[in-house]
Order: sequence, then C-alpha cells, then structure tokens
Amino acid sequence: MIDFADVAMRLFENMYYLVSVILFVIGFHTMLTHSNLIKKVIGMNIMDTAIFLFFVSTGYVQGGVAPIIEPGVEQAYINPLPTALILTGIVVAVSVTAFALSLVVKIYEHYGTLDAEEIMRIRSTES
Amino acid sequence: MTFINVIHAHSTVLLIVSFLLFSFLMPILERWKNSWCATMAVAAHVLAFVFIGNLSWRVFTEGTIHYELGGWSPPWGIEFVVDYLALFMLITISTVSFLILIFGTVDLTHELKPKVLGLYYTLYLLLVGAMMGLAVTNDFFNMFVFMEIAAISACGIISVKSDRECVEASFKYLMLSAVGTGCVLLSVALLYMIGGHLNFAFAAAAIQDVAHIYPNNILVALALFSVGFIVKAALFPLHVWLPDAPSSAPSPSSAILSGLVIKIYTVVYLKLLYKVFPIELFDLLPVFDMILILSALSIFFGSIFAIVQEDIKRMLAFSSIAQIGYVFLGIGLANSTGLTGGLLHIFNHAMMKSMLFLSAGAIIYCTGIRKIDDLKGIGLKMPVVMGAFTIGAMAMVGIPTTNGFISKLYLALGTLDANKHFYLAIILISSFLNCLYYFPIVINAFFGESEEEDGEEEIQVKKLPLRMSVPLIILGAGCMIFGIFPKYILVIIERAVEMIL
Amino acid sequence: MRLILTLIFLAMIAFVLVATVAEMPTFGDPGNPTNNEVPQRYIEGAVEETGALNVISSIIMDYRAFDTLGEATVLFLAIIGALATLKAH
Amino acid sequence: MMATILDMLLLLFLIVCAISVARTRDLLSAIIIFAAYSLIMAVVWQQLEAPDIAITEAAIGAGVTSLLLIATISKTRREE
Amino acid sequence: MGETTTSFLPVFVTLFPMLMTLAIYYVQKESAKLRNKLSVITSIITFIAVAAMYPQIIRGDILVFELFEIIPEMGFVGTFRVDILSFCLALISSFVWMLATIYSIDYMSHEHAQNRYYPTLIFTLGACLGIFVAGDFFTLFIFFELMSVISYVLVVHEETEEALKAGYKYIIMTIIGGLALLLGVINTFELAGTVSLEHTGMITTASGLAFATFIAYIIGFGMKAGMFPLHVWLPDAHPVAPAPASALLSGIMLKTGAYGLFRVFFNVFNVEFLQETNWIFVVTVLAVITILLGSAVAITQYDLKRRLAYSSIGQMGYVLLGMSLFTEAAILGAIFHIFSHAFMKGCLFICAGAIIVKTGKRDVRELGGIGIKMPVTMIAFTTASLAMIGIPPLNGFLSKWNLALGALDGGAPFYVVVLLISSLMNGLYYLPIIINAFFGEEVLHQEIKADDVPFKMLLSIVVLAVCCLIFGVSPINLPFDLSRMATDLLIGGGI
Amino acid sequence: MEDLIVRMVSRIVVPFIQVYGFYVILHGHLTPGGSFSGGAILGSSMILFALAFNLERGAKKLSHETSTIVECAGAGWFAILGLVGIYMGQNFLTNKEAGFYMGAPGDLVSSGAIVLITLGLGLKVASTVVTLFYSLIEVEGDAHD
Repeated sequence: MIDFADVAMRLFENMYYLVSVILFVIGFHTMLTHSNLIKKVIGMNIMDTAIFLFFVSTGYVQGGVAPIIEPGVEQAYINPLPTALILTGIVVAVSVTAFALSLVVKIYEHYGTLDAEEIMRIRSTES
Repeated sequence: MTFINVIHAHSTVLLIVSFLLFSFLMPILERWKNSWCATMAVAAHVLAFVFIGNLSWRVFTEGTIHYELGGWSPPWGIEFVVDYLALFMLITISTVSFLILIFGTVDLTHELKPKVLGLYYTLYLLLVGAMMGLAVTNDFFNMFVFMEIAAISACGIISVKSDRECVEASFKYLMLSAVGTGCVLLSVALLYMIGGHLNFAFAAAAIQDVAHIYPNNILVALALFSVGFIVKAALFPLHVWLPDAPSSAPSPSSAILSGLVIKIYTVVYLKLLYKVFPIELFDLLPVFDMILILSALSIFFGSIFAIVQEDIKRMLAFSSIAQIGYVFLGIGLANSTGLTGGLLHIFNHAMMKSMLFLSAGAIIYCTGIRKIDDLKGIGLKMPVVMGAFTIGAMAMVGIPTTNGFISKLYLALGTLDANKHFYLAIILISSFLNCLYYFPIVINAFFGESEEEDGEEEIQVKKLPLRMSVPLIILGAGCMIFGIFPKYILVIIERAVEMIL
Repeated sequence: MRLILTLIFLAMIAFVLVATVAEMPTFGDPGNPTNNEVPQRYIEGAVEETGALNVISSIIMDYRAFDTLGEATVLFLAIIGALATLKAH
Repeated sequence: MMATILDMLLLLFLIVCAISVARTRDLLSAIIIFAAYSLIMAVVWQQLEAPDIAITEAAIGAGVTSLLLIATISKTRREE
Repeated sequence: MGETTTSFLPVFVTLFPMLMTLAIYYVQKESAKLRNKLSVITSIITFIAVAAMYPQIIRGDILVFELFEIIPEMGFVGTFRVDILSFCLALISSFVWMLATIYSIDYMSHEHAQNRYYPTLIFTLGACLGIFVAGDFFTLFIFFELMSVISYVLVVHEETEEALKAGYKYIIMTIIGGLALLLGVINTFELAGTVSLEHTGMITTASGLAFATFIAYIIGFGMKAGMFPLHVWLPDAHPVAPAPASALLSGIMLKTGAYGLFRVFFNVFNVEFLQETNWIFVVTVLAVITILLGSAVAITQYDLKRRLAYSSIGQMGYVLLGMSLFTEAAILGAIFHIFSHAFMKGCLFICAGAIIVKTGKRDVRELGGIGIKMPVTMIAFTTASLAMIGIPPLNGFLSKWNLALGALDGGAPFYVVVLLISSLMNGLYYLPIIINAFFGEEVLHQEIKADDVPFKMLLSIVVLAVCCLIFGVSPINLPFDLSRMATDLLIGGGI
Repeated sequence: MEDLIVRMVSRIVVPFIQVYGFYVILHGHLTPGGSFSGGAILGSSMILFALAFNLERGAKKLSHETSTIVECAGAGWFAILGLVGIYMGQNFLTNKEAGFYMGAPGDLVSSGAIVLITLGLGLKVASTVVTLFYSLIEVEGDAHD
C-alpha cells in the first residue's frame, strides 16, 4: 500500500521538480496539439524552460549561495555545473526559436495562414 | 613541434574544429568571391580525410584515443573518445558526405538561388561537423549541443530551397527535433541528478552504483532517451517528419538526411544503451524486445507506405524508415552477429540511400520528372544514373554481390542466434516488399515504352555533368565492392562490436 | 476522439513523471549524488586554475569551453539558417 | 518559511502563466504573458541562487524571445 | 575414389564468360559482327574449358578452388568445387548454351536490342555454370540469384506488354524463391555451422527449424524447377522469351533447381534421414502432381511455345520424382533425364523458334503442312517429340525406363502408372502437331518459300536432334555413363 | 512610432543601456552575467533605438555587411583562441597552461582567455540579436544586397 501522505510530503519537498514536470507536460501539450505555429514555438519555449528549471534544481543546495567566490570567505555554494550548462541551454533554445520564427514568417508568406491543419488542407487539395 | 606532430596529437579535435572554422569563414568569403564556397567545402572535407586517416592509423596501432578538451581530465572537462565505433562512423560520414558534396556542387546551382549557395555550404559543413562531433563525443551535454547544431543545420538545408513544401517540412522537422532534444535533455537531467556526472564513462559507473536506489529515475530517463532518439532516427511511430523532409528538400540534402543524419542518432543511442545504462535494468523492462517490436513495425510499415507512393523521392524517404528499422533490429538483437549486421547496414544503407537519392536528383536535374510513372523508357537515355539506381535497388532488395545482401545476411543470422525466428520472417518479407517497389521503377525505366510517343514530345534529357556522374559511379562501385569484399569494413565493425558487448 | 487520446497520453506522461518525482533525491539536500567531487573542484579550484571569481564563467569559458563554442555555433547557425530561409524565397 | 511560500507562489504563477499562454487566443497577449512567464522564471532562478541565468533569462528569454515573437506576429497576424 | 585437386578451371568457366560480357559490351559499339563472333567464341571456349575437366573427373577426382573470402568465419568463402554431378550439369549446360548462342546469331538478326541480348546471354552462362561449380551454399546462392535476376532481361527481351507482365511475375517469384533459399542457407548454417558441399548429412536431427529449412529449400529450388504449386511463373515466362532464351530457360535453367535439390537431399540432409522422417514424401507427391498437371494442361494449350512450356513442367516432374524415390535406378533416371530433357526441350524450343520466325504462326492448329516447307526442322522436331513421348531407341525412353525401374525397385508400382499416363498424354499433345505438320492440309502457307531456315540455325537444331537420337539406346552413351557415375557417387554418399 | 517622448527617452536611455551591456560583458568573470546576457542587453538597446526612431536609420547603424563579419569573427575568434592552446603545445581551448595572462583574481583584466572569449562572444551575441530581429522584420522588397 502506497503511503499517500508520504508521497505528498515527498512531492512537496521536491516542489521544484514537480512544477518543472508539470510545465514540461503543459509545454509538450501546447507544442503538439495547438495548430497555431507561433503557439507551437511558445510551447517549445515553455518545454525548454521547464527542462532548464528541472536541471538547475538538481544543483541547488540548501543554504548555499551563488558560486561567485569571495576570496577568504568560507561558505557553502550551490552546484555551479547545472547553472553553467543551462546558460548554454538558454542560448540554444533562443537560437532554435529564432530559426523557427523565420520559418513561420515564410510559411505565412506562402500559405497565408498560421494554422497547421489549414496548411495540411491546402497541401492535400493541391496535390 | 612540427605540423605533423600537431596533427598527430590533436587530429580528434581539429577534425571538428576545422569544419566549424571553415563554416565560420564561409559567409565572409561568400561576399568576397561567391564561387569559392564550393571549393572551400571540398577543401574542408579533404582536410577531414587527412585527420581521419591519422585517427584510423592511431586507433589501429594504439587503441582508443582519449582527447581532453582544455586539458581538463574527464569528470571536470569534456572528453572526446575515438574508438572503433566512432572511427567507423567518421569514415562513413566523411566518405559519403564528400561524395554528396561533389554531386551537390553542380546540382545545387540548379536547385537553389545563387545567393544562398554560400549559406548552404555553411550549413552543410556544420551539419557534417556536428555529426562527427556526435560520433566522438563522450559527454552528455556536449552531445546535446551537437544534436542541436545538427538539428538546426539539417532544417536549414531543407528550407533553403524556394519551395513552400520545404519550409513546412523544415518547420515540422524542427518542432519534432525540439521534442526529441527536449526529451534527451530531460533524461540527461534525470541521469545527472542521480549520477552527478556528465561523462559517459563516469556516469555509467555512478549510475551502476545507485541503480538499486533510484530505478525509476533510470527507467524514465531511458524511456525519454528512447523517445528522443527514435524521433531523431525516424523509427516507425515517430517517423512523421521524415517523408516530408527529404522528399521536398534539394537532392543532396535528402541524401545526407536519409543517408547519414538519421544513422548518427542511432549510433549515439546504441552507445548510450550499451555503455551507460546498467545491464540489470533490462530485467525490469524488456527494452530490447520493445526495440525489436518497433523495428519490426518500422520495417513493415515503411515498406508498405513506400509501395503506394507516386513521387520517387517520397518513396525513397519511406524506404528509409524501413531501412532504419533494420539498424534498430540489429541493436535490439543484442548479440554480436545481429549488432554487426546493424552497424554494417548503417554503412551500407548510407551508401545505397545516398546513391538512390542522388540518382533521383540526377533524374530530376536532367529531365525534371518526379513521378514514378513518368520514368518509362528513361533507362537507355541516362544509363549511368539508372545503372546506379538499379544497383541501389538491388542492394535494397538484398540481391547477392551487393552490400545490402551482406548486412541482411548478418541480421538474419543474428535473429537465429537470438532465437527470434519471427524477425527473420520480417526481414525476408520486407526484402520482398522492397522488391515490389524498387523493381517496377527499374523495369519501367529500361523496358517500359514511353507513352507519349504520339503527338507529345519526347522527354528532354540534359547531359549529365561529370561531377554528378562520378559520385554515382563511385557509390555504385562501392555497393558492389563491399558486397563482394565486405571484410574491409567488417574489420572495424567487428572490433567495434567486440568493444560494445 | 483525437483530443481525448492526446489527453490520455499526456496524463500518462504526467503521471509517470510525477511518480518519478516522488522517488527523486530530495531537493536541495547537500548529500545528493550531484554534490560530488566535480562541483567541489570547480568551487575550490576555479579561482586558482582559471582566474575567474565567477565559477559559472570559469566553467562555461574554461572547464567546458567547448560547449560554449558549440553554443556560439548554434547562434551562428540560427542566423545563417534564418538568412538562408529568408533569402531563398 | 517565507521563502517557501514565495517559492510556491512563484511556481504557481509559472503554471498559471503557462496554461494561460496555451489558452489565450490573441497571440500578442499570449506573447506578453509569455514575457511575464520568463520574468517570473528569472525570479525563480534568483531563488535558486543562479543569478547568471536570472540575468540571461531576463535579457534573452523575456527580452529577445519576446521581441522576435512580436516581430513575427507583426509580419504575420495577431489572431490565432 | 579419386583425390581432391586444386584446379583453376571451375573458376575459369564461371568468371570467363562474366568478364567476356564486358568485352562484348564494348566491342558491340564497333561492330555487330564482331560481337556475335565474340559471343560464340566465348561460349565455345567455355564449353571446351568445361570439357577439359573430363579427364580428371572421370578418374573420380574432385576439383576445388578457393577464390576469395567474403566472410570467412561464416563459411562464406567463395569456394568452387566440381565433382561428377556438378560436371554433368556443367557439361550439358555449356553444350546447349553453345548451340543456343550459335542459333541466336541468325535468329536474333532481325530482333531489336541485340546489344543487350548477347552480353546478358553470356553473363547468364557464367552465372549458371557458377551454380554448378559452387563449392558451398553461399556461393551457390549468389550465383543462383545472379542468374535469376539477369535472366529476367532475357525473359522480357521482347518488351511487349505480355512479356513485361510475365517478367514481373517471374522476378517476383524469383525473389520469393531467392529469399526462401536464403532462409534455408541461413538455417543450415545455424544448425550445422557449415554450408560447404564437402559435407554430407549436415542436418540429421529432426526439429522444427530443420523442417523449416527443408521447406525453404523446396520452395527456393522448387520455384526454379517449376514444381507444382510454384510453377505459375513458368508457362508465362518461357513462351515470351526469344526462342534460344526459351530453350535455355527450359532446357538448362530449370535444371539449376533440380541440381540444388540434389544437393539438398544428399548434402544438407541424407537419404536415411529423409526417408526416416518421411519428409521426402512431400516432394514425391508434388512431383506426381507436377507430372500429371504439366502434361494435362499442355494438351489444352494451343500456343506452340506455351504447350512446350507446360510440357517442361511435366518433364521436370520426372526429375523430381526420380530424385525423391532414392533408389539407384531412379536417381540414374533422374540425372539422365536432365541430360535428355536438355537435348529434347532445347531442340523443341529452337525448332519452334524457327517455325515462328518462318511463318509468324504460334498456334499449333495453323501449322498444317509445315513439314513439307521446312523438312529438316520438322524432322528434328519429330525426333525430339518422339523422344519426349518415350519411343524406344531415343533417349527419352532410356530415362523413363530407368525411372520406372527405380519405382519398381522402391516397391511403388503406382509411379510406373503415373509415368505411363503421362507418356500417353505427351503423345496426345505432341503427335497431333507432327501429324498435322506432315499430313495435314496446307493452310495459309502459300507465301512461304519452300526452303529451310539459315544454316547456323539448322546446325544447332540438327545437332540437338542427333543427340536425342544417339544418346538413346546405343552402346556408346557418354551422358549415360556420366549419370551412372554420378549416381554411384550420390548413392555411395561419397560426395 | 513617431512619438517624441519615446524618442527623447530612448535617446537618453540607450547609451546607459549600452554601457550597462558592456559592463555585464566585461565583468562576466567577476559578477553574474557574461557574454550572452550582456550581448543580449546590448543588442536589445540597439533594437530599442531602431524602434524608437525608424527602422531604416537603425539599420544603417548596423548593416548586414558588418553584422555578418562580426558574426563570423566572433565565432571564429573563439575557435582561434582555442587553437592558441594547440599552438602552445597544450590541448584545444586550454587557458592557463597555454600562457594567457592570468592577472590577479578579481581584476578586470585577469583570467586569461575567459575575458577575451567573453568580449568576442558578447559582441557577436549583440549583433546576432539585432540581425535576427531585422531579418524577421524586414520588408520583402528591400531585403538584402
């Protein structure tokens, strides 16, 4: 028998993980089911930030501070590695977004719509 | 400190950095002198051959090469590892992409606007560089970065064509790639959370230690990895991007997408599956069986979809789905014969499929025909192209003396070794299905009568330039040579398999 | 119908992920597996080894500088890709 | 405890923003909500002691991404 | 018993025609005449090379050669190995091929796309000999597939709608057969660890996999041999090909399937095992059905070449029946029937070609009085037909006699009845043609001049007809001696 | 956007934003921030400037010619700094061992290649942001070249 109180407690403790997972699913949902292309791009961004949040949370240490060293001061720092990685990740995400948006602009120019299903219909009627 | 010594010590990283540097130079060069871009791209490949030659010599004499970037040893810095598997991929990628590039130098001037040519070569070099990076990297996050580079550049080389299907296909591919890389990054996070390492080897050791504490984490990570890589490699249920992308893209892009890009993800997946995840995990979840089922579905449905296609490039794209199924079949069999077959099929299919796409491109270049039904009687007008296509078709079906036969043979023996006769039947059935959609084209081309003889004009056939025919001839000869003497590539593959298992 | 299927699918993903969350290492616990020798060396050695006070800078620009090179490449690619797309049509 | 409540509020906002981005039919509003989402995310990262990302998120996530999105809808259309 | 000697000849007879294909291909740009000469010379040299193995083979030697290693650890080594059985098949193939090539020069001179025909013909010769001289099943399989695929070009040579349709059926069935064969070879390798023809009785334990292997082989080789349920491609494909190609398809290439089955029954499995498990009964039953069905359907066909094609199915049934009975006489009969049928059917098909070329008629009912216009051709046709029916002094009689003896030895007189019935039916469909040709009233032939076909065509026709005649019940009968030696080898298990 | 107030404000604000951007870039190794955030701030300031006045004038400030060169140079600069490591007999992208000037921790000019890379990348990111924005917003007719 699963101890629901315990599970709830664990979930509360791992609140950041929980929220990032929920955001991931929301982003995933937006990306896959919305037919609007810009919404898809936003959904992708939400999904990415969710993953980033998850990743950075893994490096958090209770009572630690940001890893900017003040020489001579002894204190606990958080794990700097995930932060550094996600810094890279954010830039990658924005690059993908930019490229995707340039595609969106061109799609709109060609098809006159931003609706994925509409585009499918146009393509199927033509061919 | 001579030049030779530098190459000898740093060829691993120089291989990738040279691609990056050449592509960084390209846009500047393009403004200065447009026609040099193709030469630059070829030069980058030639340089890569030097590095890969050095690497293969070193791998064969000294064994696995470890390269620590920035001089930081693995758990802290990024590490590149060139083992037999990576070497195998490097050789495959460099050879095939070089031939595609040579073909492209003529074909692209026809398919693209002149002002995007320089940008195309930039994207192409980055794609090749990223694939090579994926082959050698030994670090989770570095892998993610290379995956993103490969994804964006692959989308870029689709969308450069001024065709509205291209943009749409490219967008679809980009979105699904984003899903794929997102899943991969999330699973990297899950593994990092419990392992604390990003280096494959260290992560594997750490995960092995904690596997009994956090089994679910690893399982979910594995599932996400699988989803991510299956999307990227276009295995059956998640293949939706593949048929659109290569069928609308310029032919060299289609060739490299179908021939190489989907393979490299397969290899990375293979590496992770066997090297990083602990073996006892596979008792909890029948991972290999699931891969086998997916690959069987992929083989079957890929072939079925391919039969009903009318557009030649679209048909080839669907055929790729079936063929990637073979590679996954080899992975799922998890014995040395099957794995050898799978890896061999990566190499063979890279050659066959690029050849088929290039010959389709050559047909489109010379005649403008895309529909399969319109290809009647074209064989005698363009013998080199249709000859190459015929060899490719025979290799796809698995006629002996072509390389496709050898890999299918290994896979078939692998299924028997694993005592899974059902998949043997799948292989045989799909060979038959392949025959159903490849042979009619060849037959029509050589023996079919051109229908519009009365009244309408004959099909106008342009002369095929030398730079387009030579890659086709080389690839065709390669298919035959590696069908008769497969041991030259098996030397590497067998050692790679030995190392993996 | 498709909507329901999608929702069921997403609910399954969500359930699996949330179930995993409950079994993850506790958030912020200093004893977590991530806090091993890797960050330790970064924090203790960064100033001396790389000369940067900001450990994150020392990681992205030195320890794992190749990632950043890749990231610069991605940015470069975004521009090249966007330009190629926009110029081509 | 205050910190925890602040965290919870922020995370709640995140979810609310994410859902409303998905639900809003007007694209410009959606983008503005997304900018707000990014700003909250920046604060969350400050809470996680990651000031580098906080600054980057504020500049890139809220700034550049929103700018690009707005540029796109100015070239295309506002309604879904 | 002779010894094993290394000889380059087996490789030569295979690779020489294949390489000459290239030469022919390049020469034809210069002159068509040179191409024709080169083709004939190639086939003659090949025949001589095959014949040159005779002294060693007759001593009982086995010639082997290892060309290259494809995948050594899988027994996939490209070996060549000629024993007496292989020699029999190789000899008859290269002989008939030679005649067919000579025949082609005149026959094809009015056809289109000769530049495609000759290289294909010669390449197929190489591939076909490759099957017979292969030393392991992988090599055999490679040549088998090569021959099947390349001969597709021969089948669709006419490029008519009908030919393309038949060709499509042919290629599809061939691929299925090839895949089944591949399955068999792979299974054999899996079970026995070797596929070399040096071994006998590779599989001697009954299991599901072993049975699957057996069935796969039956499908793979039976497809080629035109065995009953798998014969569907044959009556379509053989008639549409040009006459020399039909002669080869019917006379020689069907035999590759029979040869493969010999190898399967005596090398992969062995007699005791197959009899013990009763698996061989499958083949026997199918062979009986094949004989009866082939002969019966042939009666209903009025297209000359189609009738001959169905007759081929029936005749292949004899070979299959003989090899599945496993008595000495039956096997002798089967092997000798391979020889006989090659002569007879080769002769019949090229006669048919000559008739069609001359008159443009394919319907057997319209051939009245043709015997007077084309006496030599029709006499040859008559000889071969009578041999088919099994009239005593001719070679067809000798093979049927031995088959019947074998059936009686095996204590199964039922099969003798089958043989008799089928002979009767053979008579039913061959005799009317002959009678009509010589005694029937002349219809619609006024415009045809009363001279026979050109010399080169006649030469082949006559040589084959003479072979039917002299290799019957005559004291000097080389094919019969060879068949006897091959039978001794098979029965003695000394392969 | 022909609003006078917006123009006045942005004319005053933009230089400050740019200075702040440079500050963030240059102090990347000492304080939070670095090339990417600083570059983005710098780029955003230029976009703000362009929006406040008009697009043509903004475009003149940073032509495509220049931006491409900055792009390529920024990325190439990084790779070349990496090659310095190889030149000095170390591995690719080596910093301290390759003999870059390390300085005292905490100084503005310290930590060797990090400062150099950050500077190059910061400019590159700024130009990337601007170029991306322009390429998306530009009207079809007067695109490029």
